[in-house]
Amino acid sequence: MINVLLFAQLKDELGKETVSIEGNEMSVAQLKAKMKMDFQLEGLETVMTAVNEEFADDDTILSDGDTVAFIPPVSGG
Amino acid sequence: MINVLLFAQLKDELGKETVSIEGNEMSVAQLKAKMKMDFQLEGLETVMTAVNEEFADDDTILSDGDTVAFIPPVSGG
Amino acid sequence: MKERYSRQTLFAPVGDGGQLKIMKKHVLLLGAGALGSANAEALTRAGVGKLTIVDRDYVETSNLQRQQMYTERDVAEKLPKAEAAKRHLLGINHEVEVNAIIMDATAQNLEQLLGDVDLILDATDNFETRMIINDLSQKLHIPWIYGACVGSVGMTLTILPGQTPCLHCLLKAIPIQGMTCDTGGIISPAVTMVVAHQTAEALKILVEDWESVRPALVSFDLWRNQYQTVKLTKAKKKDCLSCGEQRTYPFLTVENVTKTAVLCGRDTVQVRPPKPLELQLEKLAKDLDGSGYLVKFNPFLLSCEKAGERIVIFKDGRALIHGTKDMVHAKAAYQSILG
Amino acid sequence: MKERYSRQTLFAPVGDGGQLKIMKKHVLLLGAGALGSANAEALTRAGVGKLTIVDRDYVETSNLQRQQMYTERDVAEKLPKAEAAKRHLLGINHEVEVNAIIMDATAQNLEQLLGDVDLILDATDNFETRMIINDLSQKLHIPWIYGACVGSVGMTLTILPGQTPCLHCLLKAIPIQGMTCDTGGIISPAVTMVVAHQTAEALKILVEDWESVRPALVSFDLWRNQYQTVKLTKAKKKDCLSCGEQRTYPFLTVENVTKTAVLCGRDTVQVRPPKPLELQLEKLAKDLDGSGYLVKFNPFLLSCEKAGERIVIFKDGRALIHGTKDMVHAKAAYQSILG
Repeated sequence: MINVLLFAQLKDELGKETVSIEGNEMSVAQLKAKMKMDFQLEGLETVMTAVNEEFADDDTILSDGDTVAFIPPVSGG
Repeated sequence: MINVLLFAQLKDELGKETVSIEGNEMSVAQLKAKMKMDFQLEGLETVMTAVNEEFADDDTILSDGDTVAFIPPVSGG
Repeated sequence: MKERYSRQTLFAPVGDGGQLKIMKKHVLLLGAGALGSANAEALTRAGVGKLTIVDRDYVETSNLQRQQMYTERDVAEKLPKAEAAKRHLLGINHEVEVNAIIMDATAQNLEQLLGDVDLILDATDNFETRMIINDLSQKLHIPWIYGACVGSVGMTLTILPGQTPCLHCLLKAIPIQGMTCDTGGIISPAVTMVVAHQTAEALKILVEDWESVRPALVSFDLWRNQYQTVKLTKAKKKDCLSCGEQRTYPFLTVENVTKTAVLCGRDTVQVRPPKPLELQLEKLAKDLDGSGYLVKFNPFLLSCEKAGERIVIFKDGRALIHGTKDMVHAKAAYQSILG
Repeated sequence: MKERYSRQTLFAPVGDGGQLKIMKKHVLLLGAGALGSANAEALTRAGVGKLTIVDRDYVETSNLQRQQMYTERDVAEKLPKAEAAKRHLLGINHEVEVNAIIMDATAQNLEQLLGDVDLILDATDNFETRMIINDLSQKLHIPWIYGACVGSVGMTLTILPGQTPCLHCLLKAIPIQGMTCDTGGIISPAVTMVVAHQTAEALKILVEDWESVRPALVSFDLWRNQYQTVKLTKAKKKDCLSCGEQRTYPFLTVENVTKTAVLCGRDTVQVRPPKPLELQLEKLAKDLDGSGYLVKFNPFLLSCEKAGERIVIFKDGRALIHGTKDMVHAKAAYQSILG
């Protein structure tokens, strides 16, 4: 199971902060596609991704037990 | 093993942020006494204690794998 | 809704309805130092209906490094902080009713101010006053937000009477000999970070979004890059004397108060803690020495001197503040060393 | 060391030596809005040697809810923010040399200001300008501190050229259609929290305590009680065009800049993004509608109106800002909607 953590407005879109996804050996890009499909989450193309609190690319491969956080970049000031 | 996390000035007193302590079935009070003895840490009597990010008393019993954080209360303002 | 608050009402959890609530609420802010001045500015900009500021101190040069709003002119005029804050706030938002009260807060005089108060914001610098706030909060059923900082470190907690644990549940006794800003120093971001949390929690309470109130103690160190939240699910004590079933509000009684008295015929004030302490004079000497005090000590007492002011502290916590007859100043000097 | 900075020098990682360093450093602050005004106040109180503030905007009523220092009088006088900030800062600490520059920052005019600058503080409100800062930071070897906030959310990161990854390593392209303060609103604690982190990082850099600089991106949400740090151990890209081996500093070239032009004979400015976008007009319409704009759209374009100003945005990102001939204002209006 992959533990997915949703930040900021993504948390509201999903209605909760965390969700568990079946998906050993999935890439971050595949996980994003799945999250978009399953939960109609918008804007995942531009979010920053952390895997186990370490910055990760779209092609990072996920393993069972990983925690993935999706963090929308912020531009205001 | 108990994973001990030292906050603020305690981190400087110990010279590092974390330390692992042998001590299954130890109480928080016993852990404090051991930390005082082994590392000459001062002021542990009045620190706040968190076990696995949950507030804990001196008589809380620790289990293998627990993370204990010692947080000195702050009074300035 | 007004143009002034347009960016705040755009934020959905506030909205127009939340803004109307904020504009009807009364907040009592205890302290107008570092935490106090910044909290006062934030709430005034947010448009709180009424803000009562209580402080015993006046603006000094060494405050300017971290205390928002205050200027060199306030220092030159030796303005009381509550009054200086009020003047600046009026220029920022004339719609907010600001009530500046220059006094040394005690259980008795504070209780009289709390009649229609919706929230108490803690910006004090000592646990004795916080324990008074904590007892009054429970007695009068008013939420309060603990905030404190020293060095690069800070801590904050929201206390909702009847719901969350109270500060007395977490601290069996008042911690003594903690670092204070006068012994450990302070950098402004530690202040700002506490205020960010306090203001966010205050807004949640003012708009009555109770579900969003943070159910945890926050502790951070901005220099050492630490941030920790501690959940308090099991921290509420049934036998707590402040919020438990057999509550006595111990900190509202006269016995639990630091006493001050001008020594007859001398330019000296004696300060006595509520209960005798057991100070570690050697450790205290080390801290004070590192803070620019001239320190001497023996097993029975410690004498320290800075900027012409001499303080003698006995092992049981009793102290003599020399060179003053002002009891409020003496108590403040005492608490600036012992927290 | 001076009484003014006594609590800051008492903090051991600063000390007298650190304070002397702070007092010799030059910080360039880009932006004097919410993040900018608070950063300016913090650094001025801390006693930085020289502070250059660059901003293109003036003080408006809707700023007062979250932008420190500014008063109702600044609004009445329609003071440019950089100038208003400078006036307040002078009253706070006359020892700091404050340099107020009223201009729309571009790669070209910014580079000219960076000669003796030790640190760039980001207080802008759009990624285009941040990418320019990022490239200049790499080219001239000057550290910078990214900071941004919207709603109750914020983010910050310290970038040390030659050492940490840069912003371009983390963002392959400039994110579009993010929330801005004009569409998502903002509460002041989100600002304050970012500033707390930025000021702490700035002080570490100014006292040259490089080991304490935070090696992680910080992201938080004060309303939803979230705080996350993301380590960047593996984020530095060898082929990054801004900090990699074959660097070209792409954001310093004219092609990568938003273009503005006054339409001949009309009270309208055309704004064109560096590269054609693919906007989701329906989503944008929803965001703007929730933000008090009067919105109409079809598959090709969106028209929105607020406070008498009408903006038409085409699907490829090109926009017409009606009712103005001011190119700087038009670009600001554009970026306030699209980030």
